[in-house]
Amino acid sequence: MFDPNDIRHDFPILNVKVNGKPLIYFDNAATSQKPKQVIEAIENFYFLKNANVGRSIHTLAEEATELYFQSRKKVADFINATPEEVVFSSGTTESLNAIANVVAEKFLNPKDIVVTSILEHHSNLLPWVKVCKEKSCALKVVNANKNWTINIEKLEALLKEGAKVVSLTHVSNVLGTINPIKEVSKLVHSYDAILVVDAAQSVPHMPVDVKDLDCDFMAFGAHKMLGPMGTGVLYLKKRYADLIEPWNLGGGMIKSVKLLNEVPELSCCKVTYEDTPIRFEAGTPNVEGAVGLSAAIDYLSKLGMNSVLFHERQLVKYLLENLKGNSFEVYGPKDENSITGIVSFNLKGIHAHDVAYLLDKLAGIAVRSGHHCAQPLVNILGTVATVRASFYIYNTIEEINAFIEALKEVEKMLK
Amino acid sequence: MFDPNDIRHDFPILNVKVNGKPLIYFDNAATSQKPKQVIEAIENFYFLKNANVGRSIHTLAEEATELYFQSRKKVADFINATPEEVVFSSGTTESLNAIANVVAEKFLNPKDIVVTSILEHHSNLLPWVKVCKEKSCALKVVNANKNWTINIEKLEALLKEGAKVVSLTHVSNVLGTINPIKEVSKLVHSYDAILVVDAAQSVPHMPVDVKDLDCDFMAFGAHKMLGPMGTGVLYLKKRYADLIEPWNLGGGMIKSVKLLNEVPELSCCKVTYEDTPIRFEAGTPNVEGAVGLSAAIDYLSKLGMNSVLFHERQLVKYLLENLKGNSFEVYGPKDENSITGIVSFNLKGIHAHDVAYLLDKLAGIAVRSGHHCAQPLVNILGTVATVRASFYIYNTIEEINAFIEALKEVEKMLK
Amino acid sequence: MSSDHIYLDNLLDHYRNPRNYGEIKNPDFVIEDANLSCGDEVKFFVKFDKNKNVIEDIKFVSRSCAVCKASASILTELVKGKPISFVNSLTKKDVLNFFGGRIDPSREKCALLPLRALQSKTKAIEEDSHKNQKDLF
Amino acid sequence: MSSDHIYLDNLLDHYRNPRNYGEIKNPDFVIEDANLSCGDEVKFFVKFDKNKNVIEDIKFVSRSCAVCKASASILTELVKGKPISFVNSLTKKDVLNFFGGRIDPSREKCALLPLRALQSKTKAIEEDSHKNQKDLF
Ligand SMILES: Cc1ncc(COP(=O)(O)O)c(C=O)c1O
Ligand SMILES: Cc1ncc(COP(=O)(O)O)c(C=O)c1O
Repeated sequence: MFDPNDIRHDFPILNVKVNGKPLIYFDNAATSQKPKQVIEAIENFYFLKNANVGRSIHTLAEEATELYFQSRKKVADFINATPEEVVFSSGTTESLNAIANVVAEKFLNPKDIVVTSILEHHSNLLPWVKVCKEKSCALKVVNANKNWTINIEKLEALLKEGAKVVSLTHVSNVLGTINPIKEVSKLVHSYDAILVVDAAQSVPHMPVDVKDLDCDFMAFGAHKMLGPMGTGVLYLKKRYADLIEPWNLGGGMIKSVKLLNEVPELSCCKVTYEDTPIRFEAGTPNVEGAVGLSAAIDYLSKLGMNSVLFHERQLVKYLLENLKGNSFEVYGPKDENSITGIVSFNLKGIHAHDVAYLLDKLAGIAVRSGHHCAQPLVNILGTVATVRASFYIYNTIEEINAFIEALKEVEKMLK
Repeated sequence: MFDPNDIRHDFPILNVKVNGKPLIYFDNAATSQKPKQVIEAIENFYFLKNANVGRSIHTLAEEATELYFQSRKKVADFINATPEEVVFSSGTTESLNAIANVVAEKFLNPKDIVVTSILEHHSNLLPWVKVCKEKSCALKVVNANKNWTINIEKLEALLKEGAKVVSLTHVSNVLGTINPIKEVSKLVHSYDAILVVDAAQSVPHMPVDVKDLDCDFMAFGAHKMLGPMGTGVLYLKKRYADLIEPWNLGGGMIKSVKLLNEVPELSCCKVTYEDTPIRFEAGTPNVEGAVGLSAAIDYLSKLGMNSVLFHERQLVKYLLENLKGNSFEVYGPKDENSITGIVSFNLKGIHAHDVAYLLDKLAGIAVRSGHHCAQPLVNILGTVATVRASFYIYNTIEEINAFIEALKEVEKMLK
Repeated sequence: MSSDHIYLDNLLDHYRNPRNYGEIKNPDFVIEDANLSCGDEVKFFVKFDKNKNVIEDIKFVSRSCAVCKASASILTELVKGKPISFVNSLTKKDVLNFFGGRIDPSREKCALLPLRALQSKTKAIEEDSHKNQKDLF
Repeated sequence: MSSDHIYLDNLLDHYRNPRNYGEIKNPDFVIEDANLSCGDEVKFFVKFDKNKNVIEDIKFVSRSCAVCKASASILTELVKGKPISFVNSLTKKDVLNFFGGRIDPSREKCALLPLRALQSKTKAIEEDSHKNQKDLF
């Protein structure tokens, strides 16, 4: 285990004063803060090795290419994949859109059933709405069970009906609940369906092993796990990597383009693609982002992902104990061991926006209020908005004490 | 005018030694180097204001949102657009793929003609190959005229035939030649067709004014203009912004998502999008990238884009004078005033890769060799690979002198 | 406590004791609007004197944050008994003045929702009446 | 001049004076291959003794960089008169040894093209002969 106080100095933003108070950052599910090590890695890349990767034959380009490859290897090792299975993208949302598009193109026919759940972030709901509409498929949204994870019986019923694709979040970004992906993947595969996992909220907070989970596609992003914005990962099982056509086309991902005649017509070109994963990364890749993500993984690996999860759960446990009063409505399970570091609640009778606003103004505390891009779920919780406190490695019990004090002050003001 | 020696200290990488020699970086058309100011802007963002933009109600989020908005405004001003017309993307290639997809979806029908040119980078060719195949349209590749810009007569002939969309590079990344976009846009619009411009090689090197050019869509990226990797721009004329459906879906770009029934079927959701340009930016945007691009624009604006172009042309002029010997085959126009800072050539009888390799090993000079992701053009030039030297603001006449000496050495070795 | 925020005493008073809160039986019109993205909802009930073009009575209910509720409350006080033209002359700036002249960008939407809702109706009425006048000539 | 590069004298010699350069009339087979992305092309002409499974004669032409050409030249010297099994036993490492044991990653493709091309045929031959042998039993 680690002591958050030993690592806080790596995060310069924690010294910032917000409205006269030291920043307390509890909005980690939206985006995490960055340690010096990550920014230094980016700076070192730009000031020592910056070049476009791939084709250029000069020292900088070879160094940049090597760095980019090492970063891919680091990401692959982190989730127990192979480098060919790791495609860099601009973020979770882009990964999920790409997955929905290619899965639909390759595997969906009219009337097919696609399954997702009420627990999804809009980024794992709307792309499926779009492709199901385009392909005339039926999108079914499975409810949660009483523990706020996916209702397995309902899922199985849909698989029995012939569902072809299941796309599911690993961890709910509103409630922190953890779907039993391993169990789900066994079930989904026993019906020969495809499993897509939105790991935006799991990979940053707990050990994730794609071989063990046995999912077919997975998406996550760097910016919620100490890494830079604008970088994400699309994991695809080797078997699918070989089946699927590139979704973006352009420089870097092709071996050869030849025009077939001088004023060519339809399918004018003979195009040969590079091997996977390069074929899925059209255009100049974001080497900076890959290098930054790699440094972030180094940082997290040193702490250990089990310790990261343990630390977050200690904070959640402490907070839940303090939210037991009559004033609070806490959503989701009240047991820290079934969630990651996310707690959604409301001060009864007070709008979440007012709480978030005043926490910031009175105490420099950053939380998120609203539907957290998971409006269907928040509506099912019976509200339009919750206050969400989400923790990460640098948060402390002392910060939670300040948070609880500030909540009392807010309540006094607005009741 | 500026003296490059006054700004070189802003670029720490220029102090790096490559194979024992001070780096001479002539691979700017692939990617540019970054000044300290850009990295500092990124660092300041992460260490003082990092948060997710948009919905969160806390001070950091408001500051990040404000920074993001200011960056959009800065980009818009730089190309004389309005902020609603500026969509951030992950790069030129992503912008061009998105444009091809939405233009095809909205405006193309089977048998329609799409026009592009032999001068294109693969990133402005292959996306059109793909959508034309999907939509059963005909893609016509117009040749260049003797000045290596688009052959206007052939273009007009295709417009007369009813071509619906013309997608054209502003500046050739192999030859540096500048297409007369203003003239082209008048012509294209007189036939009620749509004009898409690939400005990846123009915006970094010369003044670009979208109102004056009057193009309908435009794409460019940050990393070739002092900015970070992983950030690009998709300009779309207001009129089209209102017509076009979002191509990526997810968090941040919607106002509301409501499920219509409990186990919903096809088109299960009522979705309301945000206004443009937010609706076109699904997921957490790359605020870092926008902030970095903004700092890059500040840097370039201080120099003045006319001065940037003037400086590059002085270098080109000097180089061309020195490539006049019998040993060289220089491609494209020999007049610096019709190109930007790009020169493609070969040492006769020697493969471009050998030249690039030895320039680097013997003299620490980084150039690009190959087809530069514009294989059809390079083939038409009568070769499989060229050596490309491409300049930017920090390059000097002294560096070109060293380059010419090194070329002589390479020739001696390999002849 | 820092006072660099918008929950001034005036606002808190209107939030805790909203004026004109509730429904009107047989209103001349009802206006509903919402900020979809944050879930603020406001509903106005209006008694309208067609001849004088005056808002005779107005009440509201809301399911919203304090800023939106207070803004609606202050607005009802301001427009009751006033002609449509006055309602339509109100601007963003007038609303911001309820909150001491400025408001955090993230809360602007909440504050402006009531005025936007009300004017969506009153501007339509004013336009219609202009049209009708034109029709006379 | 730094000597930390692959253009050693040996390589330069093979580049300037490639051995076995040219065509063979009536070859038993011709092998063509290319690195599409860099435009290197190599073409082998082979006289093949079926009974002995030996490469009797081999020549090549190339349109390629120095690394690829030298690699092909060295390769032809190495395999001429040798049995197929020897050709197939050659590895990436053997090729790198032509260049002093290591090569920059960006040039690896160029160096390996000739061996890859040649083995694409010789491995097929060896497999076929194994199959035929199996068929005998
Ligand atoms: C003319 C042109 N278009 C498009 C691109 C693609 O840009 P990127 O690789 O940054 O997506 C480039 C550069 O690589 C280019 O030179
Ligand atoms: C569960 C989940 N999925 C997807 C996303 C989308 O990630 P991004 O906005 O980084 O694309 C998020 C975070 O916003 C999330 O929490």
